[in-house]
Amino acid sequence: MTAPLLSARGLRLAFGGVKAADGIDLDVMPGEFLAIIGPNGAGKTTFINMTTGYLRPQAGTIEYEGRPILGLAPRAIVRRGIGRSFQLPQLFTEHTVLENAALAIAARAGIWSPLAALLRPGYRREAMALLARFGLVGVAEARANALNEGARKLADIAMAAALEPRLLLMDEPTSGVAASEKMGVVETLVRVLREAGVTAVFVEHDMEVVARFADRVAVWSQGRIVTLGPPAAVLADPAVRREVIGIEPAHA
Amino acid sequence: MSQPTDVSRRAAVLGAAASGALLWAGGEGARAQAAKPSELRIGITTFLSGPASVFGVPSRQAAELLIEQINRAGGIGGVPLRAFFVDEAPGADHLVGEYRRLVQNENVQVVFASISSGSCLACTPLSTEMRKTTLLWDCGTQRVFEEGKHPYAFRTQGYGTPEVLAPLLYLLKHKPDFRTLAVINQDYAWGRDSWELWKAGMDALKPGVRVVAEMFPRFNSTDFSTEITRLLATRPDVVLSTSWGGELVTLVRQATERRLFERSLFVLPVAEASMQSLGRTMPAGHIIGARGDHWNNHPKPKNPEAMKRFVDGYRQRFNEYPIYPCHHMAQAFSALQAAYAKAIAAKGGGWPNDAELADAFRGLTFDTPTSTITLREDGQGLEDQLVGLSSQGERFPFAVPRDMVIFPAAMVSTPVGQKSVDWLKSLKPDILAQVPAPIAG
Amino acid sequence: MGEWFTENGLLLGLAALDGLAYAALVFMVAVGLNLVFGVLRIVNVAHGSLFAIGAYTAASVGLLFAAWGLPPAAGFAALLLGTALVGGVLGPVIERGVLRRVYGQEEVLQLLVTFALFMILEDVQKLVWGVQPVSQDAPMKVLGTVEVPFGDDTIPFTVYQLFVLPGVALFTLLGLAWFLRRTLTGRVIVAVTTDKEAAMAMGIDAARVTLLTFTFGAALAALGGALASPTTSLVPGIGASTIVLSFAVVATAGLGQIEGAALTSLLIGLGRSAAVYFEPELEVVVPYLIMVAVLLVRPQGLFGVVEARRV
Amino acid sequence: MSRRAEALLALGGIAALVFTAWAAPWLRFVLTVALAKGLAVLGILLLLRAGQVSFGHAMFLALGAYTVAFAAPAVPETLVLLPAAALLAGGAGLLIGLFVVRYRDIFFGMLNLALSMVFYSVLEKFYAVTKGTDGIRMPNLSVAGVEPGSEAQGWIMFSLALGLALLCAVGVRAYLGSPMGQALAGIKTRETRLEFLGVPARRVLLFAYVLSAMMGGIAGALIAMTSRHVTPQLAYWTSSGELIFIGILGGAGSALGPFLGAVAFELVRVYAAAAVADAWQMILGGVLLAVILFAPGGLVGILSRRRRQA
Repeated sequence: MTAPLLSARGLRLAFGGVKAADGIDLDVMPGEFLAIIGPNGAGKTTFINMTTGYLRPQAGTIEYEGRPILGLAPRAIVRRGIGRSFQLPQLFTEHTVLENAALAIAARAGIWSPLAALLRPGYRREAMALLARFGLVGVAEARANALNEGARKLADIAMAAALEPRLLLMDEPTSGVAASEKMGVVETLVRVLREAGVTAVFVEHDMEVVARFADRVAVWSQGRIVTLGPPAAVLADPAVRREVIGIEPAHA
Repeated sequence: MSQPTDVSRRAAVLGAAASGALLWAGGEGARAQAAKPSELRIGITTFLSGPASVFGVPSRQAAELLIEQINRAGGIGGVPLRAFFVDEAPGADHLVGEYRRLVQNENVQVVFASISSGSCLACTPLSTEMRKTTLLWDCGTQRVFEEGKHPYAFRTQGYGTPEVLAPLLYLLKHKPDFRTLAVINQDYAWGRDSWELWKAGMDALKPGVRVVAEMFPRFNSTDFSTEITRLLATRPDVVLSTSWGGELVTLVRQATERRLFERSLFVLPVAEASMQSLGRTMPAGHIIGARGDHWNNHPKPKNPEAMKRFVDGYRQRFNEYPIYPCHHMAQAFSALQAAYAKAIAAKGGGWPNDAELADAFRGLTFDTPTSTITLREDGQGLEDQLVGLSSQGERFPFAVPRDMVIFPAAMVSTPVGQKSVDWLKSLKPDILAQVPAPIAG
Repeated sequence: MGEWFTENGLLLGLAALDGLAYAALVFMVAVGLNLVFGVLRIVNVAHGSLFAIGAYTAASVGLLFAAWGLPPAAGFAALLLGTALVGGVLGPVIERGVLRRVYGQEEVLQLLVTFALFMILEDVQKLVWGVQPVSQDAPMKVLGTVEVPFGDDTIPFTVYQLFVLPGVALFTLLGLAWFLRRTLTGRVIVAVTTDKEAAMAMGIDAARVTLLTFTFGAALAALGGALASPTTSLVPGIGASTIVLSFAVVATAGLGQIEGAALTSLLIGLGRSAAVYFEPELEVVVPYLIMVAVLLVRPQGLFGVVEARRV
Repeated sequence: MSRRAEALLALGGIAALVFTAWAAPWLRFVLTVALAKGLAVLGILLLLRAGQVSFGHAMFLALGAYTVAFAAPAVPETLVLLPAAALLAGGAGLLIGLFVVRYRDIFFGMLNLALSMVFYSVLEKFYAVTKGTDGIRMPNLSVAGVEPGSEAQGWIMFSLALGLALLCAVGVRAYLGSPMGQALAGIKTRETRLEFLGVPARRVLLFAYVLSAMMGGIAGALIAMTSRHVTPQLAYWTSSGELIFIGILGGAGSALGPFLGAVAFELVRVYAAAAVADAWQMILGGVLLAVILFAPGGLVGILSRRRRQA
């Protein structure tokens, strides 16, 4: 049996009276695609925030590759190989998409060069290749705040991917993406990540996406994981369908 | 669409060419100085903004008035005067640039430099470097002539040492039994320097006085109530303050209201300039000075006519009495007239160059309405000091001194070649015997 | 330490009385600045000029009243009239005429616009009121003094300093607190301070709120100046030294926090007067040291709220 | 602005400066001070890139100036004093920076302001050491062991200022284009993201802060050596405001902006002061207001717009 890549135990965190995490135990296995679903306010984003060091749980442990990462700063966790993308894309709005990508590459390759240009040939080439993989070459020279939501989402993920993480946490990668493009976007994304051998955890509201691309699904509710298993089984569970997905049983 | 661009471009080129030519002309002018100029240009640095403009603006008004008067009488040696004013407020680094501009671009023949001691210290070395006669027309720091030689700089009035020593001697005569003293001065050079001078003199002449509070509130403070409470609580026999301007007015108002003037004797060496603002608020019986001898009720002015003419002329025009910076400005002009007369006479009617003008100032004696002032060999002027007790009367709507003592300048000034603090430390109590008798006034 | 207190306890008491009056004046200026910053997110450098102009106007009106032969007590009406004039005229002119044009621009531009106004208004004061000290102390004189016991001695304090200044400040604090919590307009101001985008999304008329707040802030600055005018002499440059102190208060207090401004002013007032008694050379740096110390412990200011960004 | 246009503007500017300094000796002094101030503003520009306004940066300028003033009697050598001032200011920048880079926006600005006011008060209060507001007068300095005459000294200071300005402008230009410089701009728009890229934002800002402190120190040293008199006024908050003023006047978009702004500022001030000695502040304020309202890109913005239209 392989050891989990990421292992969370007993995570607890409450904001005021609201329990955003109420005893979360979760193992993420190397190479898998794990989807997180659940109603708004269930604590999905909180889990990502805790794993990436943005929030600190009040109790519990998180281990990555067998070593504790709790209490580390986000940038130290990133350096260990955990990347993340955001529900609200976090782009450098006054930079072009190309520069955003190049900055991410520079961040990985070494930012401490005060005199050589950011868009040096090596970084430019790599950034263009990265954008090509995400289908963003057309907007490479556009300023990040001029993009539509779908492109911003992709650029956001591309920046995380540029760091070459082993584990990528994605917060609603398809929200805001037009329905017509959604499947295409996700397919591109999954292909890129699979090729790179990246393990992925993603929060998702679209059950079709979950059904097609996730290896396992974790169902969140009120700060707890209520169900965990392969998509076919979980999505068929009537309780899940009623309470999480919001689909009433057949008679409705 | 191209037309406006063309026009503006041409305008820009022309403008550049024109200003280049102007600059060029300016540069040329500085190198060749005509024998007898069509006008005598004077650069005057003074405070035109900030808190010290309470001195600067009246002095500027006085200068304008004097220039009109002198020009109406035919100028100096037949040459009319023209003044170029510069604001000291932006600081010494800006002022030294302005000094260069005055000399190199405006071609002034003489510079009247500065109210602020800092400005004077910055400008005097330039006078040497650029060989330009510079009259230190108001600043008081003793450092200028005690820490360096400045062959082109002359101070046409007294300075810190006599301005502090005279009130100290007056105090020792008037209230010889005081045992405790507090000081509240502005926190800048004059406030600190004047206290150092006073302390040196006091410790030499009356050892054992206890200093119960040394306070240097921030320069430009607007409230002294805390300091006043402390003074009320410590009850010193004497309170010394060399503050001036709005701060002195505020201090006196707040202290009067809280009856501090009834508990302690105040010594205010720079009081004169604030008396008009204070009006009837100024309590009687406290020691007041004027940075010189030009009180409006001078008991025996040398030239009462001139005094009346200047004071009345100023009042008529500006609807207020002239204050000491106005008199200092007048002294500078008087010195200028005397020096040019001397230099022109020495040259047999020819117009003096910079070096000849400076020579004329050395050892020069010139008239003021109240007395005469002589410039010593180090450039320092010897101006008498008039100190008295504040009193309110019918003649003026503000306080003037009574029981006045006129201290001869030579008696209260540091001898040439000595440092003020050392000299003050060496004073012996027998100097008190030389203090002239008070004049009732 | 105990010995020190028996020796200096009485002095500390006096220092507290002085500190209170000083704190009151600091608060009057800083609270307006803080309010304006909360809503407009502009550090208004010209706030100090409004203080100065308020002071000058109040003094001028007071002198005019005196020239008309009105009784000295009319001086208080002059203070209020001066405040209303400056707040009601200059406030809207500056907000509508200048600030409105730079909303949404970079912070530094907004800051500099007010710096430019500050420079212009400095010279305007000089042109209007000249350079000689202006003072009108009728309101202080008419109330007289009270004797505060000090050991075997008594120390005279002016009623104005001991009661009027802290009283007005307290009244302003309570009034503001009531206004911000209990009235609709006040709540709108608080909402905009806390989260401008959300408030605007809820349909709040931001233009009206900014105009109102700025006018209000300007009036508070002018009132601060008017209150200070009876005890001080007005000279060019008083605005510059006032404003820099208020900056320290705003940052220490926490943005838009009126209670924070009150507490900070009190700290600064007491700290400063204690310094005057025991270590006068520290007086000037006390406010800044307090600010640095507070921000070391509470980076968001005394009463500031940590804004956790949603990601 | 394109690279070529910027280079042309720089060359044209240098030619104009040298010509003016030669044609009007009194302006050479003004221009030297302007170039020095431009250097300090260049430092402020770095922080502006990160969206941070230091409202107390004049403290580094004053620190450089006082370093020179204190050390000059012992070591009257320009080429030693300049680097010494830069290093000391850089060291102070590191210490202060470690504290202030933890803060943003108004807190960053106001902490800088507070520290500069503390420094100002120290300069003013410790009269026995600093001579208070009178300031310190500097002796003549040697350059590489030789003591030049006053005319030569003027030219040397002018050339030094010009050379250093050019050097720093080129350096800053490269720095702003580098990953570190671009990360600086990232602090302004998305500091969170920077952290999630594994980049320590505070250290990025600290680097810029130290650089800008050093440039401030050099500027102060140049001003001290040129005016030969230093006063605490250099550290007062209005001086810091003036530096930001110059930055906006010139335009924050180009490394040339600060120098363009500084020269324009000093010239406007000199001529305004000469024309209306008691209302020059109002004129400067009016100019500033006009620039912000009608040309927020500053002089550089105006120039590049011109070029695009032409």
